[in-house]
Amino acid sequence: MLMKKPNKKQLVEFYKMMVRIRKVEQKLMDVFSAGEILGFLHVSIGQEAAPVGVCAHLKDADYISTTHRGHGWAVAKGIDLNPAMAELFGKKEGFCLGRAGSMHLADTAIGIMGANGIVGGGIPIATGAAFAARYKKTDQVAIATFGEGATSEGAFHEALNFAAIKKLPIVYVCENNAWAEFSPRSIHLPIESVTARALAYNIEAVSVSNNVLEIFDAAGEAIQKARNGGGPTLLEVKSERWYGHYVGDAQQYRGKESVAEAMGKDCILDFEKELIKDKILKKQDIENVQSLVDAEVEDAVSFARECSYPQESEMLDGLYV
Amino acid sequence: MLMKKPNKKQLVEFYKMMVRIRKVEQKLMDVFSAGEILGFLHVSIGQEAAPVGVCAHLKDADYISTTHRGHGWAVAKGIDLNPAMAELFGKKEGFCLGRAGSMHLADTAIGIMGANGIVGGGIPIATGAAFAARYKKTDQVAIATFGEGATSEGAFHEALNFAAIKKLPIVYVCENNAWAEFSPRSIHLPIESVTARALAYNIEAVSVSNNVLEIFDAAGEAIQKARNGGGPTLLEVKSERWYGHYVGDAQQYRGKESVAEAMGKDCILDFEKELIKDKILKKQDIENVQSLVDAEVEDAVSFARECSYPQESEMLDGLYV
Amino acid sequence: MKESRYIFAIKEAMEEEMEKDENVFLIGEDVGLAGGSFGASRGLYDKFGPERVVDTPISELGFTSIAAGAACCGLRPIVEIMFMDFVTCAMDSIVNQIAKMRYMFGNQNTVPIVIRMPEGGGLNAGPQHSQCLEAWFAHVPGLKVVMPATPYDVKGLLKAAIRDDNPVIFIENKTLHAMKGQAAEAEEDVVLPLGRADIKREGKDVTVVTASRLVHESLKAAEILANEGIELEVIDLQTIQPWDRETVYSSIGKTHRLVVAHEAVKQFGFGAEIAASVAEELLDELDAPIMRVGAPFGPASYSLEKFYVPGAEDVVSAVKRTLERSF
Amino acid sequence: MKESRYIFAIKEAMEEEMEKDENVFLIGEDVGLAGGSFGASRGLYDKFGPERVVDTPISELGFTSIAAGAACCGLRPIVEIMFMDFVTCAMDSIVNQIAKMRYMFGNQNTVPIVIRMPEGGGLNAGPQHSQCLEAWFAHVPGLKVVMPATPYDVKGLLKAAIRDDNPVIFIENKTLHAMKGQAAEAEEDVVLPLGRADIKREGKDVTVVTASRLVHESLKAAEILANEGIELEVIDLQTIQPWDRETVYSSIGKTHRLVVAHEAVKQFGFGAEIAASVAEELLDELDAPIMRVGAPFGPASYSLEKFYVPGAEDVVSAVKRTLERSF
Ligand SMILES: Cc1ncc(C[n+]2csc(CCOP(=O)(O)OP(=O)(O)O)c2C)c(N)n1
Ligand SMILES: Cc1ncc(C[n+]2csc(CCOP(=O)(O)OP(=O)(O)O)c2C)c(N)n1
Ligand SMILES: [Mg+2]
Ligand SMILES: [Mg+2]
Repeated sequence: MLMKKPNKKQLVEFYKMMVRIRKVEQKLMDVFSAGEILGFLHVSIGQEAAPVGVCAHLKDADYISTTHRGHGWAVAKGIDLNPAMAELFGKKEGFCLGRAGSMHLADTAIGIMGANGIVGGGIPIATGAAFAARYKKTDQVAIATFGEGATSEGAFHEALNFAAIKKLPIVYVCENNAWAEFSPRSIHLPIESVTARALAYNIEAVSVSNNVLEIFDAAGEAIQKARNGGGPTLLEVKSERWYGHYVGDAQQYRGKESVAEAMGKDCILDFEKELIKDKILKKQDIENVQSLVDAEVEDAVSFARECSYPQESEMLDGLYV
Repeated sequence: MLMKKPNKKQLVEFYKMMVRIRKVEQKLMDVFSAGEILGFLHVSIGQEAAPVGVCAHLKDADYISTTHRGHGWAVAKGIDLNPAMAELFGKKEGFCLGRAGSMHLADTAIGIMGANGIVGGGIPIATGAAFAARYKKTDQVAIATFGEGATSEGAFHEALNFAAIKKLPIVYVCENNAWAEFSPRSIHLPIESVTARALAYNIEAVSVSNNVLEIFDAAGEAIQKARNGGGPTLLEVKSERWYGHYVGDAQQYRGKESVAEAMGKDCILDFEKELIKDKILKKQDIENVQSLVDAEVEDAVSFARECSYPQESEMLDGLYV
Repeated sequence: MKESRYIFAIKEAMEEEMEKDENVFLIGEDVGLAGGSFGASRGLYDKFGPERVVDTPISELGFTSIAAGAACCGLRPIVEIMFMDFVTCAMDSIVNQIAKMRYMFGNQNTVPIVIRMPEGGGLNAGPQHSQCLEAWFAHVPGLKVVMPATPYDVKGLLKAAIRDDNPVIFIENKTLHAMKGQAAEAEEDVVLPLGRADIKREGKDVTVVTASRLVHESLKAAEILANEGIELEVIDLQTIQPWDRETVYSSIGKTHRLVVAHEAVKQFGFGAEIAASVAEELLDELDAPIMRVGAPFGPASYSLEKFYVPGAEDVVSAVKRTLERSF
Repeated sequence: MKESRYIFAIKEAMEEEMEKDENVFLIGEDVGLAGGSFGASRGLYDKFGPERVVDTPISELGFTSIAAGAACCGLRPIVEIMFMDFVTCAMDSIVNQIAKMRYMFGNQNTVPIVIRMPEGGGLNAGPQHSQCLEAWFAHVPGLKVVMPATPYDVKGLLKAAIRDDNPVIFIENKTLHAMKGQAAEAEEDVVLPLGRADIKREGKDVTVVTASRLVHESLKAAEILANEGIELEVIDLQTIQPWDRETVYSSIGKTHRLVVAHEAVKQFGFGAEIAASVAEELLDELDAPIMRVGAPFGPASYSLEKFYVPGAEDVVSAVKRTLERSF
């Protein structure tokens, strides 16, 4: 099945989206370090290509489940930055009333089912969304995102097995960033590529590099197959984790070279170069995108700062319907 | 690696062991139906080849974890029939003080770690035994036995992944008898053979038919590899479940032809024919084996009947050390 | 009223709700083709087909979370966990996901899911097939926990649970499955409220708070004690989270004596919460120590089950202790 | 006595026991190379190597049962579950296997395993990273449950847990990890008994039974109330299964007033068992209702944690209620 190549407008949109993710997270690192936000903050800097390449094929009605490292996916799925930022600040105007913060960010109105603090926890949940889509005979698809570390959890196994047997409309997107917390890939995987896991379920698998267009193509095929009743696919994206597991983790367990090597691979810069080479963007356009996104992010942070914290009296509101 | 072929004495021993398993379970069906034993009783009639072919390579010090359908494995590993039968009768002289019955039969002195009532539950436990063997630098191996239904549990996945990464001395023996309770294989497996599951962990897998010599060969290689530090193997045995999931299950969910087909494949009769053809056994020898085993089983049942039930006052004895 | 078996009442409740609402579906091991390990869904597969009566691989964690995901997307799953003991495999799904999905996402969605499971002894099936673990779930905010005692109740409560927009842990008892009793006529559509206790027998001397199988044992105890002139008030909680304080407290206001009885191990069981609440909020009403009835602190065993599970005689002796030791 | 941090005392206990007994090993996620997510095993990997400080894939169920299997074969594993919340993934292993392996196999083997896990709030980490679930384990026969409050205690109790031949659930508290306090000298080899409570402060007016972080909050409450002339007796249970009835009951015999305090959600928490036992066995000694302190009945949330976790002021107000409402 041949996918349509993205047009110029789309390419620019991809670029802008990747920059948006990057800048949101850079800003988050700042405000976290300044103590304005609390809890755990896991950034996905270096991994922006995957959410953008995948979500470009999704409609609002499609579902995604994300992880602790899920900002990029929420942004790419189209989350409104202001209430999203308010949530990250723990404010009541946030999507989740300030209860979720970074680790559980959700906007179910546009199919963002919720980030999960349990490794692997979201994989069967997205599978359930795919089940619901099939049950209701819609053309919705679901995307489960997770890291390579998560593929060792029983939840991964049980979900993929079920999806394969039922041929559910879902794409499992594994962002293989070579690290799970403080442990290298070799602790988790006895295989070269996560795609080998798919053989256990007789589902198709494909591995792509951290290139947004490659991801876009592979995801496009998988999503189209899912929509057409062709069942699940496992899509591995080999990406890079630039920073620590969470903000504040100095990566002492990881050699300096490994960090430098990861940072040497910048999916945004690579794409920028391609776009310039192909004359799709000019230096000036790039500056425009950057300042536009900077402004968006600043706006969101200002919005979030002006919001208020939930009151103690609201703590249990709506716990039961 | 070329395995030694079994000699004549061994062949006769295999036959006798298979008959022993069969007769023990036939007797159990009788006494269960007569109400002499209670709870759940899952027989493995039709599947006698696997435990015999595998356990022929094991020493007392080697470990096995078994399932709800585990009598055959306990017998093949060398369990003393009298206290085993007492246990099945729930008597205090049983290996487990009558607390275990069929579903949890154990004799840890000869490495029978205990049958498990949780599907998949024993797989990581046997993996832990293999870990211990490696830790202590012994040449022990561990065998985890389970059905094809169990391969859908997260416990299976997590255990095999760990064993593969650590190259533990273990053989995973899946008795694929086409049924898990009342559900056919297709409910559980999106793959033709359970061996495909092994690809997810980069471990070797081999599938054999319900023939004791084939099983003996394949198990021999896998066990030798494990003892030599070569890591785990997944061994699938395609066997047949003649009777219901438990005694009392009339298999109404299963077509009569399917039952007849299964019963048409008798791993004991097939082996008997081979032995006769190869002039290893004569008709008379066979009759001798049968009556010898009959006597053993009768003895065990008489022993069990004479034993006594535990007292209420002993109920919590030894709960804590 | 007609007579029905408890297990059949479960089937009827599911069937009627599935007829009424096409978003209701059943999922679990052997629930479809085979009609359920205990026969709860017999006939439903033929009637509603494999899309709505969904057989799964043996994967409690997976299919419970799959159902949860479906519940977030507009469906109303009924999950069957074959034995309550196996819910240990699905705890992450229930506790970290299902119980919290509504709250932690700021009330964006509801999670209308019912998770059915039979608990308790009765089959001599040993330590991994006889547990009563309801206290765990009652300790987890976001869940409701229901434990019906009769065919009539199980149908009305299951229908209510299916219509409830909150996640409900719905606990059956294996020995009750075969029990016959009065049941609502099909056309009646009886839906019983969650969170409300039912006074199964009125009495003035001692209040017995209980649920599930122990309701029947307590009623037997009441018969026995009635011969001695002691009148028990037997309160069937029906729902243990949230539990009906009002009914319990007003009964204690009358009897001034309390026994709490359940099949689960006594220590740290749901009886502890009832007793502790009374000791906190109603201590001055008590004329005697609060006695609890539960299984002894050990695993069930294959051959000692009959000594292990608590019965009417345990309730009788607890009641007598509240009468002896009054102060 | 020297000063030490709680987290360092944990490390010392593991290190000393690993030195003493080569069968002791540590297994869990990031415990090796990285020295543990909270730093509990810092340095142990370098000292004992990857065979005895075992990094695992993210697979709580798998590695807990693997450790259990090893425990049945002569080893003495210490399992680290990174956050107590993740133990939901390993419940089958702990409840159906580890707790029952000795009993159901007729005492053939022992299962000497320690499962360490940090619980509670303090990191604003939200609903899936802040839970206190000890009551679940205390309800499961076959397990011991330990919850140390100080650097001194955590070392002595962990050493005891490692030497104990029963499975022990060993619950740390995240806010205590960084706490400094008196600690035993290394050469002392202090081993504290499991199942014994420790009176952290003597007093005659009200008994406060507590454990883990709430010990410190209760001691703060005692300071505050001392200014008002109220003397609290603060009992640190240390082990909640089995718990030290004798110490608790004899204190109540003196004070006649009881408050039970823990960080877990109040309802169905371990406080319920203590309160219920007293209401059953010692009711006549009470001069006031038994008050319980615990978190409100809801999940923890990201931005309301400070209102959620109970503290000294909650203990103070519970104590005051026992003094007001006496009868
Ligand atoms: C069940 C569970 N176990 C452990 C953790 C702790 N933990 C959080 S993130 C993480 C590593 C995840 O690695 P991976 O899946 O590769 O995702 P990445 O962080 O690389 O995006 C771990 C172990 C958790 N949150 N949940
Ligand atoms: C965790 C768990 N889930 C479900 C069951 C109920 N159960 C017992 S045996 C069985 C089928 C097992 O099938 P398979 O693994 O193929 O083994 P077989 O019975 O065919 O030997 C099921 C579902 C269980 N005992 N434990
Ligand atoms: Mg990763
Ligand atoms: Mg099978």
